Amino acid sequence: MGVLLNEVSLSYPGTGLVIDRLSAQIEDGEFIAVLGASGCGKSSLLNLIAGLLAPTGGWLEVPDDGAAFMFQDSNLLPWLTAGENVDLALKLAGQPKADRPARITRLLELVQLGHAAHKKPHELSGGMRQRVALARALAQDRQVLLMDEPFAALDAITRDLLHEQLRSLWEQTGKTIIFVTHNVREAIRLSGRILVLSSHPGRILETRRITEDLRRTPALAAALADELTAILRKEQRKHERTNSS
Amino acid sequence: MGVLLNEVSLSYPGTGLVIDRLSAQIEDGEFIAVLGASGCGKSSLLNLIAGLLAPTGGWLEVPDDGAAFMFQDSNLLPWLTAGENVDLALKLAGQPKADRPARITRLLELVQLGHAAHKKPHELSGGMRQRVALARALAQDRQVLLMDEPFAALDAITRDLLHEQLRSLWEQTGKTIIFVTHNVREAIRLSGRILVLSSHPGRILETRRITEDLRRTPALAAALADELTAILRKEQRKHERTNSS
Amino acid sequence: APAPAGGLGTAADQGPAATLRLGYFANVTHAPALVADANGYLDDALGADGTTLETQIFAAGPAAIEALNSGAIDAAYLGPSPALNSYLSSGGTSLRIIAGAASGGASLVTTKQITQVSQLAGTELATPQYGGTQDVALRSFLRDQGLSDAVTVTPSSNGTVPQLFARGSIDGAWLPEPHASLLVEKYGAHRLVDEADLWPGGRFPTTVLVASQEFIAKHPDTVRELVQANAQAVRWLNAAGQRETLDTIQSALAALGSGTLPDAVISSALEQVSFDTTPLAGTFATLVNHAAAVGIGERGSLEGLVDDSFTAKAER
Amino acid sequence: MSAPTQARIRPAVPAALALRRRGRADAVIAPIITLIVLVSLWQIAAWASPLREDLFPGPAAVAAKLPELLADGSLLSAVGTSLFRALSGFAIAVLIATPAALLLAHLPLLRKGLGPLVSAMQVLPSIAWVPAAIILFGLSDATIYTVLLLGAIPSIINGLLSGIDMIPAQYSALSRVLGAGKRQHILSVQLPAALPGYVAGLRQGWAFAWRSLMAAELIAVGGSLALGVGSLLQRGRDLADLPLVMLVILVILLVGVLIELLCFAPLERKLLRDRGMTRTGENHA
Amino acid sequence: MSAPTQARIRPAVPAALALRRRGRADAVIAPIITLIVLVSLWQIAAWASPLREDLFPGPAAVAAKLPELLADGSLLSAVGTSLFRALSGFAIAVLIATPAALLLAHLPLLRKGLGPLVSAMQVLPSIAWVPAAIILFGLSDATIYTVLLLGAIPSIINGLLSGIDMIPAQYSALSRVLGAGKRQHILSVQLPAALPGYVAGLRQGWAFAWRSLMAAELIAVGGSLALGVGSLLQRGRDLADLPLVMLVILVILLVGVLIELLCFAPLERKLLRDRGMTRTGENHA
Ligand SMILES: Nc1ncnc2c1ncn2[C@@H]1O[C@H](COP(=O)(O)OP(=O)(O)OP(=O)(O)O)[C@@H](O)[C@H]1O
Ligand SMILES: Nc1ncnc2c1ncn2[C@@H]1O[C@H](COP(=O)(O)OP(=O)(O)OP(=O)(O)O)[C@@H](O)[C@H]1O
Ligand SMILES: [Mg+2]
Ligand SMILES: [Mg+2]
Repeated sequence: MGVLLNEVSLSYPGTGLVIDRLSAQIEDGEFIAVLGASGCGKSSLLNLIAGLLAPTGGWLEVPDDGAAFMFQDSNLLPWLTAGENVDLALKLAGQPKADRPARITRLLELVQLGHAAHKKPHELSGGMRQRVALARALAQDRQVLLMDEPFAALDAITRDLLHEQLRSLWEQTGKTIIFVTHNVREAIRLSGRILVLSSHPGRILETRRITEDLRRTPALAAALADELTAILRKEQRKHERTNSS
Repeated sequence: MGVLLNEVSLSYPGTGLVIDRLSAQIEDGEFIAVLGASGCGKSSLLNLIAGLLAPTGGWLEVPDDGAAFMFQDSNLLPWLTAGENVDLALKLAGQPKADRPARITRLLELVQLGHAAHKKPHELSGGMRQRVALARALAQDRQVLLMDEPFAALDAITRDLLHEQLRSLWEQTGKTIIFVTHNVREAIRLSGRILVLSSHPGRILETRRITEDLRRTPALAAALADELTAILRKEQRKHERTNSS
Repeated sequence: APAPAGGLGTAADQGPAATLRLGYFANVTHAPALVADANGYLDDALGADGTTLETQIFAAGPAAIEALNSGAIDAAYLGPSPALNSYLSSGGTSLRIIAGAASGGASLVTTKQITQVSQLAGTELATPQYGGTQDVALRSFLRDQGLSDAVTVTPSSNGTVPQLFARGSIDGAWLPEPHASLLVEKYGAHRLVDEADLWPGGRFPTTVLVASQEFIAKHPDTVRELVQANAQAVRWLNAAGQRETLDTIQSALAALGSGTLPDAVISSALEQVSFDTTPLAGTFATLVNHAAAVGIGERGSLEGLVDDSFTAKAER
Repeated sequence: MSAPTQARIRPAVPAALALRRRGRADAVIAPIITLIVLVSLWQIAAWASPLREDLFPGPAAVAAKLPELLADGSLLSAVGTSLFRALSGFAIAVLIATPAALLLAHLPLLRKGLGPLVSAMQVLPSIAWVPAAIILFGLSDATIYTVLLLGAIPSIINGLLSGIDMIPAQYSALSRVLGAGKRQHILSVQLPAALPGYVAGLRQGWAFAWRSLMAAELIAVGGSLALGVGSLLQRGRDLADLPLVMLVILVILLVGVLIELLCFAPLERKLLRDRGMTRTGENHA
Repeated sequence: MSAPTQARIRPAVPAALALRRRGRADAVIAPIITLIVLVSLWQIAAWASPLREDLFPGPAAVAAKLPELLADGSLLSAVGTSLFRALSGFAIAVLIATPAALLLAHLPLLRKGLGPLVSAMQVLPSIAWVPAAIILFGLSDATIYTVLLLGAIPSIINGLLSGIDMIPAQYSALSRVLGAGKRQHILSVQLPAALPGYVAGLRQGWAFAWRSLMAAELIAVGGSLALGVGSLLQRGRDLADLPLVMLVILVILLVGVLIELLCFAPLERKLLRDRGMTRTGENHA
């Protein structure tokens, strides 16, 4: 029930390779973070795994009931309220009608939006929209959960809160979670493994396992964060040189 | 040429007060960061200063040629390429036609997107769109520059790069910059003063000046970051209590 | 001649007009117009004064009246009904009838099963147009026969009637030529009533020549030449042989792009119609009374409707 | 360049409130003022015009016609007949066109094959259908409805199709991710997302329906068929009765204005509000 | 529930490429196949039908009519005349309706006052204008153009208005922030943003223009007015010449299909592509 990528390549019409022969095995129940420079192909990778894009080379194996996906932009339906947006996911996941109102309330409270269920997306702030999208992704209740920078628009406090919620949800349900982030600390704090992508084309540059030990030891975590940042910076430099030459 | 807010209040139809009698004086050439919980009214505040919303109470004084504004969502026009989006801002700012191509290239290179000038917004990644929006905001060349979480979708490396660019631009031009961020470190690193907003309703909870000394001393900066985070956390807690009671 | 009765500002005689704009239908009942145009009578008569001719082809009376009212045309061949309507509703200021053209040529054609007028009870009969000449004729005929309430009258366009008849939706229709003949020749109808039998002397107007009062006042000479050409065409029609008439009319229709009816229909139609320059002024009051009696249009003075001064001169 | 000065921004609330109140009143008063202005212009034109009164009747002459038509009930019954036909026909057209448009949207080959034909059918004048309809149905309501439906359906199909074409791609991605079946995708995402464009199409479809009805009523009259507004209009032309023609035109305009003000405008307003937009010329909220 | 299994996703490229190639071919082949199917159905219906041949002519009878009409040039010249009138009239209508719609969009009071009237005018059948147009302009091309313009303009105005209404509010905010003047806002933001809705409105406007033209061409033929397709249609009806009627219908449909395939479809495709969308039934890029 994991995800298997085998030499997967992707290009858009008129672009060069965006992802180049990327292989990876993601086990069932793993919590994976994906790091990489802006525009390196992280969202494209999630789109491949969600089945929204087909690879232009290689193949991948995903659970055939698909994956829950929290998009980079919140992608709420503007004619539905926050609650109704979550409800739609529950309905399409086949939840019985009677259970739904209670679940909607629970999910919105989880993302600190219990009071905003009746608001339309255009009446919400950017961070509130992102949290509704998070609630909707959780409502889908699939084994695989893909998240594209789920906390980018949130303040540190709310983010901390949601980190905890997500960790405990993962521990309780054993979901396979693949999430894209720009925040190295966030990656270390949450995930069990970090994939670092290179850009132009996107390949796996580095894979790091995060042990519980490392997570608990601030010094080790900080060192890893510095190391990963250095890797990313080196990659970006290399790229700048290639570009300007 | 600064911005003066005098007991400014704001409410949307059907909401309570979003901003409550907020007063502040922002000097010409200041670099101000605004921190606050998600949904506390930061974007609304910038909209007030940009003149896109009228206050429901109090008054404010802004330069009457308006302010450059980088929106929280990138808000690019989908039928224009990245370059054309920047060009539109230049054109409407009255730049002569002959100078524009060179300036577009310069601005896009500034945000590391020299190669993407011909791409349409739907062909760009989330972070790339945000950077085009940044280039467009800089193209406006107004004395006051408002930025709503300008780096939220960017990876650490790109963000660092753009931090430097923004600082040196500010030093060279002496613009008044007001920017909203969720990243306390970013606020300390860039700004000369930090405003912390409370939520429901939004008021100024705390104002901190950042000296060059403090910025240069990691220990001091870290201590301030912790302090500000604590303030934000306390505010959020208080709020949770009020909510659940 | 009656004095011009006003209208769009009365003007004195301004001599021959530079152009005469004449409207008519591409139809057998307008044969005098077709012949006068095709045989060059109009060009000859008008050409003497340097007047040029412009013709305009209409499909229906109301459109021709609208054109006449707007000054888009100066004179037109028309059924008497639209002419009367226009004269009455304008309070006697719009037009005058300056000559007759055709008479006869309207019949009630029905399915073969209906052989007597009494069998009409419970049937549905069509006419070409609500309030048109044949519509009034049928309604007042039914009224005279006491069948008003027993028969449904269905105004439909000339083109629709054959379709309705062929699919059995209607049992007959009161139609002008060549449409009556078309139903007889191609759709198996038969002539139950010839309208001529209902009129004293068997004569009733089918087509008249009208001109706007303003034009008559300004260019009496041109009007006279028009009436002369009309008379010449009528004489030719009455003198020519059957074959010759048929060929002339078919080729004139074809030149107007309308020559799609078979010879049999056209010649049968020609037998029904006669051509005459007298406008049969005596029948107009009866027509108005018929119409008013069946609740269509209004009564009013017909004083000054017919201006026969030109016919008189033309005959001379 | 002169140094820019400061501008002071003050509350817009009292003004906005006033505006909003005035906005509501405007929605009623503006059309009435328009009406008064237009009628006055018409009366002045009628006085000033050199045309005979029967060719260019003024408002008074037309108004004088009204009691007569009201007295024998022919006007009201004609309006009732036409309105009933138009509304029921339009409803049927919507019921046929909506699934047809969805079918075209979901079957690429069908859309390639029939799409251009649908657009071409929109261009075909209604009277072109009349001979065929009469041969099939004679002088019955079926003929009238056939002509009306053939006029309205292609337009509604095209309206819905362009509404669907303009749906952002991300909504389809969302509905795939949420695991929506085709039916669920259509009902929960595609139709609501296409709704604003669809309503614009419906408005045009209504116009086509009504005009086609008028065309049908010109030709199919009498017999067992009830008299409609179209027949009344044609009667006015046949009898060279311009006051009657004008009266019928005014009645049609009135019906059009009422349908717009009572159906389409509120519907559109609601849809746009739901999505955080406003019709231009209306105050937010 | 049974345990979900894994699905293997393989490249869609070769298939997609094939699809794309097939897509291009389809755009030509699909309408042709449709045509063949429809003509065959028509022929079968004609054989099977109990109606007389002149009431329900088959394709052969209609085709037999063609040489005659082509020989005397009347068909081609009628199509040419009508097409010229329709295209030039439509162009004028666009030039008038576009600024009118912008005016209505920017003057709230005007929109409140005239908006419903514009919608009502759309509903008014074209022949209602004929008497008035004839009185004003006589039997001239001006009359025909008047009727055509009055038919097309309201529809284009409504199309552009709904396009403008659907513009996301954030674009207006952007253009204010960029300091755009009213003219710049309209040209650089409002018109391009409203374009997809506008083109949908133009398609309907074109349909209205063509239909109104047909109605106008019924009034008179010959003389100073060149013969148009509408007159030809009327002639066919008057003489109960159904093959002619059918032929004219086919010609109108052909013109409609060509205008759609050569103008509106490519225009719409380009607009949607520019914005990262596709018409349903077309392959991405
Ligand atoms: N158009 C609107 N109508 C009604 N309420 C609104 C509207 N816009 C914003 N709000 C409300 O105002 C409050 C403040 O919103 P704002 O967008 O200013 O927050 P923010 O501080 O920018 O949050 P974030 O960090 O999440 O972007 C929120 O509670 C939001 O629900
Ligand atoms: N529809 C498309 N058409 C063409 N190019 C595209 C398209 N979508 C993405 N790209 C290109 O593919 C590359 C990767 O994009 P992607 O969105 O996967 O980046 P990302 O890693 O998610 O970046 P970010 O962190 O900024 O969101 C970019 O260079 C982008 O320009
Ligand atoms: Mg991305
Ligand atoms: Mg915000």
